[in-house]
Amino acid sequence: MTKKKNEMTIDGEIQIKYKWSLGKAGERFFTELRDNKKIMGTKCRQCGRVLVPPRIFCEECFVEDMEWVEVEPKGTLMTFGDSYFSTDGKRLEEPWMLGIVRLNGSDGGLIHFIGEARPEDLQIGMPMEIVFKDKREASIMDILYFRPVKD
Amino acid sequence: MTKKKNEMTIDGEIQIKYKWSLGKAGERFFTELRDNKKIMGTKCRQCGRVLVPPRIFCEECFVEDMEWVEVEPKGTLMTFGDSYFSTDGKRLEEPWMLGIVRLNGSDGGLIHFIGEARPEDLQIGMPMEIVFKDKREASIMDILYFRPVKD
Amino acid sequence: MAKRVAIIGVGMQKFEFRKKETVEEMVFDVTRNALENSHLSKEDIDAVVFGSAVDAFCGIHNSDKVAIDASGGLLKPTMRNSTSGSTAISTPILGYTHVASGMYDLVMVVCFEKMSENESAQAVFSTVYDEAFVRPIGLNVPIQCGLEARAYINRYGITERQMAKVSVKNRGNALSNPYAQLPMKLTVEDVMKSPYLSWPVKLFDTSPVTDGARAVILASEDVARELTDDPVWVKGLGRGADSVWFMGRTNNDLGRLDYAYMAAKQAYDMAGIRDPMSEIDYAEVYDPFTYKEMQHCEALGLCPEGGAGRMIDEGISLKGGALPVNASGGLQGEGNPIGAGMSRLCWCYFQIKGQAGDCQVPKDVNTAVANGWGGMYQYNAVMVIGRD
Amino acid sequence: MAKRVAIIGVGMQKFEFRKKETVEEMVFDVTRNALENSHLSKEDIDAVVFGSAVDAFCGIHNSDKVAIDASGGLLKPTMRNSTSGSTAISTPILGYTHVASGMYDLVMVVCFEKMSENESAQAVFSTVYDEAFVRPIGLNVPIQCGLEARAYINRYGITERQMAKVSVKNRGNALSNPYAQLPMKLTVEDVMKSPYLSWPVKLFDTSPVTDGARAVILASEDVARELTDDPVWVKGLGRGADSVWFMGRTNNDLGRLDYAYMAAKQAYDMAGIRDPMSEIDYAEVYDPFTYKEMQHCEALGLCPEGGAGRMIDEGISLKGGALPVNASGGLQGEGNPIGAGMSRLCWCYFQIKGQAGDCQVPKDVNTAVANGWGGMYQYNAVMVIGRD
Ligand SMILES: [Zn+2]
Ligand SMILES: [Zn+2]
Repeated sequence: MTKKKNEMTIDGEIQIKYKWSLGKAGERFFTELRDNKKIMGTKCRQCGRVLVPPRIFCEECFVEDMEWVEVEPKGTLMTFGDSYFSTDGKRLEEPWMLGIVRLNGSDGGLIHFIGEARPEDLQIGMPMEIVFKDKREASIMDILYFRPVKD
Repeated sequence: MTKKKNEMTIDGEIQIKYKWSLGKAGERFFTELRDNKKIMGTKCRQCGRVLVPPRIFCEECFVEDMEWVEVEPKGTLMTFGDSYFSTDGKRLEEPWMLGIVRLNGSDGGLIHFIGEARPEDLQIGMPMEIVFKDKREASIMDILYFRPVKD
Repeated sequence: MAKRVAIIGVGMQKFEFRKKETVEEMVFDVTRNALENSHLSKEDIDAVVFGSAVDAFCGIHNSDKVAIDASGGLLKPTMRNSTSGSTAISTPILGYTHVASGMYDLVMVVCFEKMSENESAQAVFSTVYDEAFVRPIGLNVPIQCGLEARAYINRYGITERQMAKVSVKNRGNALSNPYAQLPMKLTVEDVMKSPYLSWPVKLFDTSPVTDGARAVILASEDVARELTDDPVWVKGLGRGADSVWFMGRTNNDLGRLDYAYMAAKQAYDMAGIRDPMSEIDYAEVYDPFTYKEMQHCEALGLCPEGGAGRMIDEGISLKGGALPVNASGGLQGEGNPIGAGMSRLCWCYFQIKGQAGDCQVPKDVNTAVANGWGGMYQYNAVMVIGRD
Repeated sequence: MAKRVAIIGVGMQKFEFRKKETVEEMVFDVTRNALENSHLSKEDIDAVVFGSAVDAFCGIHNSDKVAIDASGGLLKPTMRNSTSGSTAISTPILGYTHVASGMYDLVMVVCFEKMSENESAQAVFSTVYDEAFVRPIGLNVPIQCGLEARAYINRYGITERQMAKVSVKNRGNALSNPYAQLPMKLTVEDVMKSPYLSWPVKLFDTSPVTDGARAVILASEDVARELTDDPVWVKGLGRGADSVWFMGRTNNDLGRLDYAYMAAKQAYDMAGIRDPMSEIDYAEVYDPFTYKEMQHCEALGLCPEGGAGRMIDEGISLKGGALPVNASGGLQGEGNPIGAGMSRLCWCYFQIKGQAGDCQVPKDVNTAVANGWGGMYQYNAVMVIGRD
């Protein structure tokens, strides 16, 4: 959009660098992801729910009585989105896709890219699986993307 | 300060560029500063107070019944501060000084650098004057600094 | 039982893409307007509450501090609320608690957002995402809404044409709103042909980037009765907050806004409303995207759950319909300065008072509802106002 | 007349420079602690209010949204307040308005700040300055305080040694506080020899960068009486906001905090306190810098205006003095996680209840006062609590 003429402005920027703590639960999750290609959740010993992303407490029972459990790198596509614009606003030739996948063996899920598929190949409720990156660095980007499970 | 060992972090930054509007009052103030080396205030036609920095309304009378008036580039030192650290944390040889000066002919003032003086030359209540920059660009930096008025 | 609180005036200004005024100047504009409309002076105001959703938009963090002088709050008690987009209605709720507490008789509620000072709204929005699980994948607002919209229309069988009709209605309604940024005479085909941002959300399903402010003056029951013979009461209010971990919520479905149903239930229970479809005369519903108006109409009980498509198909929410929604144009037609979405409440007030000008609906309005939505598909705030 | 509101429990955790926990984990820690101390479960909580001063510290904007699950606020009404440093006390005031409005019987107040996620506190602070008149000159926190401290000590004849004694007192008091970040046994000479940040403010006149959270549970009168035989009531509260244009204020003197005197007067009027020096038994005073404790003692009427130097010289504010101030260590000794400075209120509660452990003062405490300060020399919020 164009700016009105004759408006005087001060140009500047805000720039702040961060080192965000992963926290107690995040450290374990991302370490297992990096070292063992495992998706870990925390299971509440009181209600049995398995949280992904993991937390050190159960928000329903409000206790810190959790054990770590491995969940499947597979699950159900809850919803997905596509866009022909990159996050920085560039027009894309191929659609950029994100999906939310509920992981088997858990009551939670993750959001990530979808790969090896076109939007028309996807539908809510279909099985998906995680493709891991070969070189992993303890980040959510250690997951390459979700893809439809191949029969 | 040192970071604890073994803490895992995500490194990132927030970076946002801005074009801040000077606003109705600011446009006039900074234009006069740039073009005419004048410090302008707005005078409330109801209570007679002269606001610097100027505003389009009087916050006491709560009306937009203001006229522009020129105020003196001189005034009284209300307080001052010195620091041997730059804003980005570097140790300085010479002290960096800021002062708040109440400008003559106004009920307001400005904050800016103090130059041509050492901390020991300064005291609250002394007369100060503005030194303008030669090349001005409609910014508060069109003022070089305040200095003590030379007799 | 809580004390009664009335709205006795509102302050308006035009919503625009890039206002030349500073935040302080914008706030003065609406505060003065609200005082004039209420025949009050700033000395009458006991306390001020501010609402602004995201300081990174205007790049002045703790932006409440620049608004004090201009709000009539100088050397008075002030507070600043921020609950993302739901700030639009949670801020008048904050004002309500100030008055209902018995401490203040007249409270100025000022909401403002200067969204266009920054060079990239996306850079601003990225500051709100969880840094470990979400931010790295580069989630942005269009695809964030695409994810939700797809879940919603998949669950309830809503169509893109039904969404488009909401856009046509709201932008068309805005033609009668002198404060509107984006009034447009559109057809359903125009909307359907507009480019996809993220399926099913198209350009004309969205709301613009907006600068603007709104003010609302709240009064205690005694003072309201002194000031007016026709007070508009706050009758009900509610709020709900869901988990930031939207990928692992208990209800397993982004398409169903549990937190919004909850907020509506609180508000209706407080107002003694059992059947909103018959008891609510008018609604201003938070509509940053067409499907959000539809979801919120359902959550507010203005139509059956999943029935928002039929509601627009049957013309119920049109200006001349049985239950008009966003006759002001809503966020899509009037503009979407997040926190200043309190405009939704202002228009409910105007409709009840018969002061909505060309936006006035052709029916009696005694009871109206407004809501706000925000966060990671997270917050809803609801307020019901009306005559006795 | 407002309904009565009681504090029925608080939640604590250790303040530290760089906590390993996320904001969510920090908030869970203090919420659970508050529930345990109050013998309540999260189901008992009707609403939650959050306070956090500056989102840019933790780099998660609208940080309230990550704290919901951990606060017991999931699918409940929540709100988020932010009035710079005065958030520390304006947030429990927000909680008070929630309860006093009659809408909620039990409200969880959670304040948190994770200040050390960023790599430069100065970069964060620069986001709060006016962009046209102030930000370009590179104002920073040390010199900002130097400007104010010089005006203050010039006006009232305060000395650097008197300031130093406040540092010795507070860091020394923190030795008894298990939650403290910076307990130190110092001498006045140690403080005087510490490097100047900006005359007259030296390193040991300041408070550290801190991560931490606090929780306070507020209850309506009826519920409080069910829960405890010894309720601690909110007796008075006040707030004042001055102009952001600190260089042009009406009172012409940064050294005199009109807005703080005003906030104190409101709180004392409400509490029926006419002579705070004799009626206040204990105070926790906002002390990010030594001279701020002194200014606030004066504004709160704990000593005559200009008398804070004599107050510390005469030992009145020492732990064993006639009117002890910050026996917890204050922000200087306990740590200064801006909004979580609500700890000041927590320690007033502990002193009244006789639960302050090694920090307990050797006198009866029935009435105590706490305050918070923030913005561009701008905000003060005051709360008086006590027994009947
Ligand atoms: Zn559980
Ligand atoms: Zn005037």
